[in-house]
Amino acid sequence: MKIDRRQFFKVAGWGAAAGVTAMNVVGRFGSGGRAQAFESMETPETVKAKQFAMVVDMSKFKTKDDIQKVIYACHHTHNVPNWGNPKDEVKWIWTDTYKHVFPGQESPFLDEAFKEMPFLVMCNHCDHPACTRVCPTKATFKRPDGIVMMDYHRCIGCRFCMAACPFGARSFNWRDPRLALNMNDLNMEYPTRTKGVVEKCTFCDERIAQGKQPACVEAAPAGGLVFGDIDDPNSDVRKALARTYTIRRKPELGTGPNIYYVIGGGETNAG
Amino acid sequence: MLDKALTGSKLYWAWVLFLLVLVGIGTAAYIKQFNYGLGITGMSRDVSWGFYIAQFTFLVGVAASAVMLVIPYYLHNYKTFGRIVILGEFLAVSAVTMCILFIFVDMGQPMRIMNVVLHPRPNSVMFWDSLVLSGYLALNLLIGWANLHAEKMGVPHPSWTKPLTYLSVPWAVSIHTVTAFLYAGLPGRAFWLSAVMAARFLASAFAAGPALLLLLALLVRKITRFDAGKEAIQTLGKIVTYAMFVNVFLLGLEFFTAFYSHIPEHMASFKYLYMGLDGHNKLVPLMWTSSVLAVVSMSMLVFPQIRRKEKLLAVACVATFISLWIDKGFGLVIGGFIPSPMDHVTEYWPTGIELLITMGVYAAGILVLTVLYKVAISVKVANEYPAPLKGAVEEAH
Amino acid sequence: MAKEMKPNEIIQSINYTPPAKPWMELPVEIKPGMFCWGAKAKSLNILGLPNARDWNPSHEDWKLPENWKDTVLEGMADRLKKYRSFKLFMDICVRCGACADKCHFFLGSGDPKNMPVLRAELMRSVYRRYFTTPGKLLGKLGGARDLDINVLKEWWYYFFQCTECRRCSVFCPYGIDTAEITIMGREMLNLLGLNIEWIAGPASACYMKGNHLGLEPHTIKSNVEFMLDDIETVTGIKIDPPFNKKGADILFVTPSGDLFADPGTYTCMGYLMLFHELGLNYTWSTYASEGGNFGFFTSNETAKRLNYKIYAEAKRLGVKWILGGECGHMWRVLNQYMDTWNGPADFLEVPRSPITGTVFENAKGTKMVHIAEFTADLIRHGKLKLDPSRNDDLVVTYHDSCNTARGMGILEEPRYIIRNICNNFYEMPEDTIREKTFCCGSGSGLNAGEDMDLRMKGGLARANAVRYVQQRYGVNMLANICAIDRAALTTSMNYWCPGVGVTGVHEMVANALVMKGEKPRETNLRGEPLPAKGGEGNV
Amino acid sequence: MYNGGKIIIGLAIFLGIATLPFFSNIGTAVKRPEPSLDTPVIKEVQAQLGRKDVCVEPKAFMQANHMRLLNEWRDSALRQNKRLYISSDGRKFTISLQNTCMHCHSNKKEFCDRCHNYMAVKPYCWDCHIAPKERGGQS
Amino acid sequence: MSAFVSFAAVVALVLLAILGVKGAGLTGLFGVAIPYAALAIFIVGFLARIVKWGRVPVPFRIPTTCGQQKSLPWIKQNKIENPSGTLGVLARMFLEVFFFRSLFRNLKGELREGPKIAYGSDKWLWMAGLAFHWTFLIILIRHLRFFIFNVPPAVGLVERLDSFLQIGAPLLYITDVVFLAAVLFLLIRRFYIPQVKYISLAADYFPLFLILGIGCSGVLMRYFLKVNVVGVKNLTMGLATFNPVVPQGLGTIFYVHLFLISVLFAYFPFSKLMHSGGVFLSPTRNLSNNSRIVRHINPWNYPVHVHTYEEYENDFREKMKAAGIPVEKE
Repeated sequence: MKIDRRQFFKVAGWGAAAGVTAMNVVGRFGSGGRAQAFESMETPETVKAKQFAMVVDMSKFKTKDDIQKVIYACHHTHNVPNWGNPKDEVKWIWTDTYKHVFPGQESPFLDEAFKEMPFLVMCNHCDHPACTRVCPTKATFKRPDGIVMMDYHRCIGCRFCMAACPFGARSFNWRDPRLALNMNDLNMEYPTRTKGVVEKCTFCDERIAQGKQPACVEAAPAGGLVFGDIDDPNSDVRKALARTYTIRRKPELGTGPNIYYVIGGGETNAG
Repeated sequence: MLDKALTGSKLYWAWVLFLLVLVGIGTAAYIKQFNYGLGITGMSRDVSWGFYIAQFTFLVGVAASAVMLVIPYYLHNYKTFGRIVILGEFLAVSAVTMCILFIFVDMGQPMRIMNVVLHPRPNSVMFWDSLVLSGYLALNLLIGWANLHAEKMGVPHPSWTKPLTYLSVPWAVSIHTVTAFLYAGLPGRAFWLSAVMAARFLASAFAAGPALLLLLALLVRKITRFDAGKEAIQTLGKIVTYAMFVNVFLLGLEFFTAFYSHIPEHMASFKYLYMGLDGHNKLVPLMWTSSVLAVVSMSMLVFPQIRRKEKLLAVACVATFISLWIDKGFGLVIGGFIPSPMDHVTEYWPTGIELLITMGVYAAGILVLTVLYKVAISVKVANEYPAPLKGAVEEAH
Repeated sequence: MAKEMKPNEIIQSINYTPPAKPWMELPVEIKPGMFCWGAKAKSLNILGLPNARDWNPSHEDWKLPENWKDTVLEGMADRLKKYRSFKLFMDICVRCGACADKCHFFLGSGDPKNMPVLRAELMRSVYRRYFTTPGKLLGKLGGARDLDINVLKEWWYYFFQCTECRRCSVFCPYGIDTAEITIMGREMLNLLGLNIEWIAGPASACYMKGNHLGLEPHTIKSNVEFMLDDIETVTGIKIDPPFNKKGADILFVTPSGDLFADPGTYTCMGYLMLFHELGLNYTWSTYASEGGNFGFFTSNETAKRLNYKIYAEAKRLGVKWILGGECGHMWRVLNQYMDTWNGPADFLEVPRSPITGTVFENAKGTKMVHIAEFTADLIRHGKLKLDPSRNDDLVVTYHDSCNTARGMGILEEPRYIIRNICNNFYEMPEDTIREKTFCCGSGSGLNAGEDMDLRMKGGLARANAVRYVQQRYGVNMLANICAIDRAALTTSMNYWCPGVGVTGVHEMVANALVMKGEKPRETNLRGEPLPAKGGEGNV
Repeated sequence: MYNGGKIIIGLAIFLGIATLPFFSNIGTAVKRPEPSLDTPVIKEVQAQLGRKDVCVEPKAFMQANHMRLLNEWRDSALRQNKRLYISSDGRKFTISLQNTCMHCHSNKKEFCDRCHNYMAVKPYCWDCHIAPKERGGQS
Repeated sequence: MSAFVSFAAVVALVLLAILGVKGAGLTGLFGVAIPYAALAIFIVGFLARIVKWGRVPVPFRIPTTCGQQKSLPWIKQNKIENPSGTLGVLARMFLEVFFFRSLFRNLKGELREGPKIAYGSDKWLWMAGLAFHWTFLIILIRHLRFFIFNVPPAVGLVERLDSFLQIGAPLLYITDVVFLAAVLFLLIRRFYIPQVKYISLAADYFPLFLILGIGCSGVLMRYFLKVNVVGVKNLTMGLATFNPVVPQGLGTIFYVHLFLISVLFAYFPFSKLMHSGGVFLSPTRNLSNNSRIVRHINPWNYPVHVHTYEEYENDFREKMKAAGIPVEKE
């Protein structure tokens, strides 16, 4: 039997060395009966990538409903509470106008319709995320596949990540989220959060592990949201990027956002 | 020595009791916040840090200011500060205690606070801040207590405090530098993204801290037999003067950079703070109060004739302190969040519960300060005035 | 007598680190200068104490009875049934060591067996061996040992190196009082005639003649008359104090040391002058002419026998209440033992100051008032005309006697008096005064001449604190309210901090007291010129 | 006894405290909790495997170590993205409290709560994780 | 030497439990019989010891007075350190028992050049003592959850506060850490401080090693080795309801823990640990200093030989007359 107790005895840091030694000596006196190996692996169906990215093409969203569907898909899948007020608000994906999504890039002569047009915004899963850099507990971290992940078990609620994120992508549970959830209409396969932790879009890490696309992508009109590995030249994302001119939010900050926006809707011949 | 804090006049006990009541109220308010969540405060998704973190930031400065006594005394052998260096060290202990408490009450999940130690991320500034703050607390408590203990015993300061004292000098600078880095290293927060942030922090700290210390020294002289000495107080006044001017100078640099360059996001927060933005102007009166007080204090401090009059000096120090408290304990942190990275303006104002908790933390800090000062002053006074101590006879009346 | 150690020799000999050898294996060494002569047959016979014979502690043979071991063990068993303190203190010590450096003998000698805990262990080890099951079973491992002649000698040596000052008891988390253990130890030793002459002699004198010094009635009177002459020289006032006067209101009892030698006699003159000035209807007694009680350092029974005289004399003379002079262990006994032994004093009245009308409620049982309480009350009510400047040549510090501090708690009264009679008063470091005060080093009957090394070692801690204020504030006078202190500290001050005199509080009172009809004073009671009037004091 | 009154009061208090457990249980029916394994899914798996002990690890191990296993699981899934657990008998399970554990143990009240209540343990799992819907509504 | 013997004794006890349970399978003995016996010894022994002390009279009022006595009305009495009434004594005892008032006073005397004896406050023993006793108490209270079926809310509250910091699973108790640290400190100071080392007996080391063993086995059991805790409560509830059961497969570490506790309980009444009861009876602390106000009776007071005035006057009558001192018989 494989003995990999290091995993098991990683308790609390204190006394670890003494503890482990002692346990190796008297290891057989617990009532577990036998030493237990802990072995786990990635699910084979996990979607693999070096850096996940998404292309948002708002022109594919013809109606408000198209957008609402996406937001609902995400928020319902992840039991995101709906507080109905901006103070307690928690949101993973939402819309805002051009001026706010791309501040500083608006021009006074922008088309009125364009001014009012909603853009879907979410976590950018940056190449160099400021949020993970500042998190004092590694509660948020960048996975090898590029997802900026949240560990709700570890988050201490210091909200440094919120101050650091230049995109306002992070939400804090100012109150017990269950008070703002319809407890009869929960996604029973996904947890809620507890009060006092930060949350945000995780590119549906739990769905990726099942070989699925993120919930928003599935709910979006065809081509509205394109998801894939930006490192893979043959991925849908790369194809979409090759097709058209896209911009990112605040690239000048150097965080390397991985959400690309198709502005203007029409396909252009880039280059 | 701790027993010194357990004997005192009726006034002392009334004061301690008063503080305990405030701590009790603050605790009750905190329990309410703990059960409800931080939503009970005025903070929101856009302004995600508020009064607590602002107070923390301000108090780090107060703590760091002890170094303004330590440097002249230990590094330059400036004996005049020998009598009050302990007051500076204990003020630092109290201030850091409050810092830690403010961080604690600001946590969404305070029971996981040990995660910072158990799962440290060394490139997080907050990790370093927790290290330097607790280190600074330990240093000051250790040095202050050990030296005081030696004084009580009537023996020379233990030699091991010497290297620790030297260590405490860069350490003091580091606590405020690291705290400044909490802000100065964030992309997308133009208001904070400034190279002079740490310098500004230190300058304001070295004005506000010594100003408070000066006021405390005057207060201590009034209610106890311990006198810090005229010269020490004057020197402190000078330190406040220089630091205040440097501070305002650095603030001026920020203004220049923002407004001469005319980059919108660099100007936005300043506009919000001093003029209001998109019709939002909750902080404008406060910021102008701060500015006016800064001007008042500087125009008083700059004249040695005024400074030499202790009453006026005290007034100037009060002005300095309040000005900087508003600037750093409010404007600097809140201002950084307004407008939000998506250019929305969400205003912030602390709620009642938030203020009660803040009051509780301040009361706890002042309690720590009271106890430490009581011990220190009792020891010093007993050393200096062994003559007829007030006995039980007088106390009974 | 051994060559006395010089101060620096004592200092150099101090080493607080115990030897490598376990204490049970370290045989006792009876060192000259560290012990007092054995009790003489004569003294023990007068008191009717057992095994009276002349013996020398430094000789191998202590002339003990055959069955000495049984006597001790029976004595121990008896006392374990009589004193809860003894039984409890044998059982509950956890050896935390908090008491170790609280003992002046340990501080001054470094002898580990002078740590209170170890002093008690000397007896506990025997207690365990004979009175507890684990001790019987485990022997040495259980901290138990046989009682043999060496152990007995060790007991004698170390129980007469404890002044029963109770300082250790202040710091003990369970209040274990080594004095109680020493008292029991000395009782058991006394069953074998193992007393010291410096205790047995005075005790027997006190028994027969009424006071430790063996002053006979006429001598007492003539001694007092000498003082009266001196008083007249200084003040021009002639005093005629009453002796054994029936129908007096108050019986005054003070330690006989005050009648005999400087500087106690000055204190005594202070009493005389004060009482005269007040016109007090009081009396001295030649029969109850001793406040102190060396019986207390012998055995409970002896102490009770000596103490008997005070109430008996009060009854005989028909006084209303009793006033007690300045003394240490005298007050421990009067406060904690007298009423239990020889009370109830229902033939007396609750003490009431005839001058101020103050009723001393705190003495309504024993009917005995401390003179510091009495005088403080007078000053409080403005009944004394005082000129503190007459004491301006003195820079005073005050020494709390162990017994009045830790066995009574009379701390503020003398300080209040001192603050009103002199202008230069400095406290010693706070860890050496009040309940933390240090013994003079010669208490509990150890102020003999032959154990000078012991006394000076034991006096180091006290003297060191005096030296601190001497160097810092120029203190030149150590005030106290204890006759033993006045004798012992004089020696100790000369040894450790020359230049510091010793005085009773009431000597200073008398010097400051402006008496009706007195002539302008030129000298103090000691005949030294008074400080120049109106001149700058040496503050 | 001397000062007998006070001593006896003291001893009575001591005796009361020392024997508190014995008295406090008088009149309460104490029974060892038996977590129920009576759910359709467990039944099915038991039938499938032809044995009673079908959890991810043997019963004895789970009784003593389930909290540690869950702790490891959450780190594995969330932090390492390893969401497949290989049990000591080689079976594979998706690492998920809500979707794997509670899929079988859909009777939280008869399973988890019985022992937890007995031991007066209140794990904070359910602050976030949603308990399965059971008879008697939400937990 | 005595430290080594004590350590060896505790190791032997651990081995005994291991051999007894794992080797000989004597779970009934170690799980039921010994604990019951130990508790019985503890209770009976404790009571007997106190009664034994109680039967010894307190002939004299000998409080150690640590403050100003009750005196003239304008002098402020220290009513706690020098009590003259019951209330003061209660306050004094309360401070002593719950906050170790006397130890709080602790000083350290040092001989310095000069010569000068300098006194510094030394609160380490006080702090470690407080930490040790208080955490021990909290741990005991926490353990009530194993002995009471419907765990009282107060016990739950204590437990929740103790495990406030969410560290590990099961949650780490803060008191466990403090307790072990305090015991270690108390043990180490016995080796490190020369005077304390010199006075230490096996009876001092043994309980410390034993308690350390209990703490370590408990910590090992809860955090590292793991046992079926429901089974444990099954056993403990069986004990508490006089309906003993010995569940299978509890894990030897549990029996080690239980056995060491049993030993501690059984050892308690015969050891210095009785200071817990003894402190209440200490005459230097639990008496008021009112012996000048109220007469205290010594139950075994007996008449003694005295030298009466008559005898005295007979000895000195002539001398007294010559000196003009009045006499009874001319």
